[in-house]
Amino acid sequence: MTHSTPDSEKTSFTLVITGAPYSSQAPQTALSFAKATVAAGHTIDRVFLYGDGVHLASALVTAPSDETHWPKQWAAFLEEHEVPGVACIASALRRGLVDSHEQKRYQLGANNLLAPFAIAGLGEWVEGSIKSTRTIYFHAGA
Amino acid sequence: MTHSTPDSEKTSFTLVITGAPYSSQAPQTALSFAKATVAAGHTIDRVFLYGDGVHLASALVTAPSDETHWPKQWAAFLEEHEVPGVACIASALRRGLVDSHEQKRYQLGANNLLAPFAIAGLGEWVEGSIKSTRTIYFHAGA
Amino acid sequence: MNQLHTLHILNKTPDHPRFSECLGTLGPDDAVALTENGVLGLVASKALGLVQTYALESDLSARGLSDDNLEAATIDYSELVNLTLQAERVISW
Amino acid sequence: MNQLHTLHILNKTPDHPRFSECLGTLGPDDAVALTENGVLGLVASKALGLVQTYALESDLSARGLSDDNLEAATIDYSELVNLTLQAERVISW
Amino acid sequence: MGMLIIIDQPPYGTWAGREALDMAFALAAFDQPTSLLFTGAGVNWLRKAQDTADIEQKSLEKNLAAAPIFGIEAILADRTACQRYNLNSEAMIDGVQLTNASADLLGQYSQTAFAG
Amino acid sequence: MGMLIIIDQPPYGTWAGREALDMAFALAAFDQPTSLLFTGAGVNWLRKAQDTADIEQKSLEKNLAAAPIFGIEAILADRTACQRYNLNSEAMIDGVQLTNASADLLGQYSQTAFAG
Repeated sequence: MTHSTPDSEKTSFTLVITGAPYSSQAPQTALSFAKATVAAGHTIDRVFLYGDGVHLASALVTAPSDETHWPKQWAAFLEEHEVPGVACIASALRRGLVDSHEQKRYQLGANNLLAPFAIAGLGEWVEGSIKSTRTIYFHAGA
Repeated sequence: MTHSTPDSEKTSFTLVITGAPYSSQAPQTALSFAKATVAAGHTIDRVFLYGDGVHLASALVTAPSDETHWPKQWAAFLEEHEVPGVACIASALRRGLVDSHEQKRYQLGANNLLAPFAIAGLGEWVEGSIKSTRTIYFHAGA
Repeated sequence: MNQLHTLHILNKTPDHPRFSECLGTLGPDDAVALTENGVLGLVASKALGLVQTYALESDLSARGLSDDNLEAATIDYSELVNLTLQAERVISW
Repeated sequence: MNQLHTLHILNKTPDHPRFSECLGTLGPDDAVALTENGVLGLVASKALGLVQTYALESDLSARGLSDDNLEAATIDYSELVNLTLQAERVISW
Repeated sequence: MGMLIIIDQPPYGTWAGREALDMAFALAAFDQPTSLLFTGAGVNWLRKAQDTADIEQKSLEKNLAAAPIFGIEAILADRTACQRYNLNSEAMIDGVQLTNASADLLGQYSQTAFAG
Repeated sequence: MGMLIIIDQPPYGTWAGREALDMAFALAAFDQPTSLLFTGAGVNWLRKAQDTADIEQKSLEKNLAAAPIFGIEAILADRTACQRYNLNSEAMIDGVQLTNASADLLGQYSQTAFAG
């Protein structure tokens, strides 16, 4: 859990989003930050969705036609830059966000996880906070 | 929009829930209030979910085995007492909550609305706030 | 009949801006019903006690405050329902 | 190399309890980056200005504050990324 | 009488105020007498020249400007909150009435609600 | 060094503190040195005799009691916040160290995080 200095060979980030889209500004602030990160030549190791942030990975969001569709914007960014996007499994299950695996496991009527997001445990966050140069949190404001 | 006094013939409530389960205590406080309302012989005209409160109507929530499943608890209450439960359509679409009708309309891969909840516009809330003796709001705390 | 002018249902901690907004609009014939985290106002807020104050027993118990000597009448949900009908209007903060 | 000890990213309004919690933990070599509603601290908080303060230009503009004579250096996201790397640690409030 | 919708959160950082505005517009659409009260940090909705291009959200200043057209009776702002946020009349959009968020004010409305 | 997880919201009203505790337990499970700091209204987590039967939530007092077993190094509480919430040592659960949430304290940790 030691930090590299900025002049180290490879500077990398883990981004953690805990605020939901269309409720907080967190996902959009995080996306602007993420774009600036890759534009500066840094690596994003992983984007981790926690708490209400898991709603960003919903495949069923329909944004009004004159509003930005934040889940799709994020999904496109993750695909373009091959960044893993992970929703915390405990947060996701409680909030009704499931992939096909969890759908079967809990015998639910549907799944609603937007690709390329995946569902995984807090270990992914722990790993990010150990290995990345910086872990930056994007919480809901107020 | 005038209020009846408590001794009027029929005393009725509209309940509005704006806080999400597993994020705020609002749905559980509202359910305790609703149970006390019917126990006292009053009528609940309608339960209206607004903002983050629409997540209460998710059919895909999986609660940990040692935690209460608030969407199912609420659904059972609505069915037992034949109370309409309505999620605001604008709030619901933005937050990824859709019924089969909206699924078709927006060509989405699934639907996730828990019966007996329905999706409708703010007009349902306006009607409630006009006709019910009292409209009580349950917001997320902090 | 309606001695209670406005019932203020307050579920925010005393540190939340809406807690003080609520206190700033209390009239002499109003009452406050503390619910959820709002019951913490009984151990931290000095401005309560100017009007009739109620607190939900279940929320006090959950937060370890049920045995304290607090300046509020403890109520259950049935009494909260009654209060909303006795008041001319109800505001949920 | 690391003159900046801790960068505090603050996105809450000055009325939010976490705003004052943040201000209470500022050290002399720290800096504050105001984002989202945090930029409103520049028109309402008297406690800012004790440490180096930055504010996101896009959030200032959205809130009609970009032309004001504010006590903060305006930054874009690229500069915010740099600040997170210059600091020894980053705390998001 | 009529209904008072209160907005006490600033624009853009959260959706609560936006959804409160939708409630007010819905009431007005059903011909219910409706007013808006901005208080606390919510008074920052009333600042002129909001430029939201870079945060990719709709300008709420424009949304709010439509309030009289939709039939909202009054746009009220708490005087103390405006002072706290250094919002003087020059910086404020047109059509706002300064007032005090008080028991007297709330007593003029049959119902009062927040969006969240 | 190590990681400091801060809880500044009371239990039960929101899930933020609960999810912060899960973060701390996860770090400890991966053998990362981890401490918890309760500050602001969050110190109300530390009050004894929480009886949650009537609100149908798990007792977080019991969850927190497991912290040392899971390998959390220290449970810290801000002294000023405890005073504000009238939480004296008799009313407090065992094993809590009083401290001041200050630049010096935060400077002892390589990373500091909230759950939301």
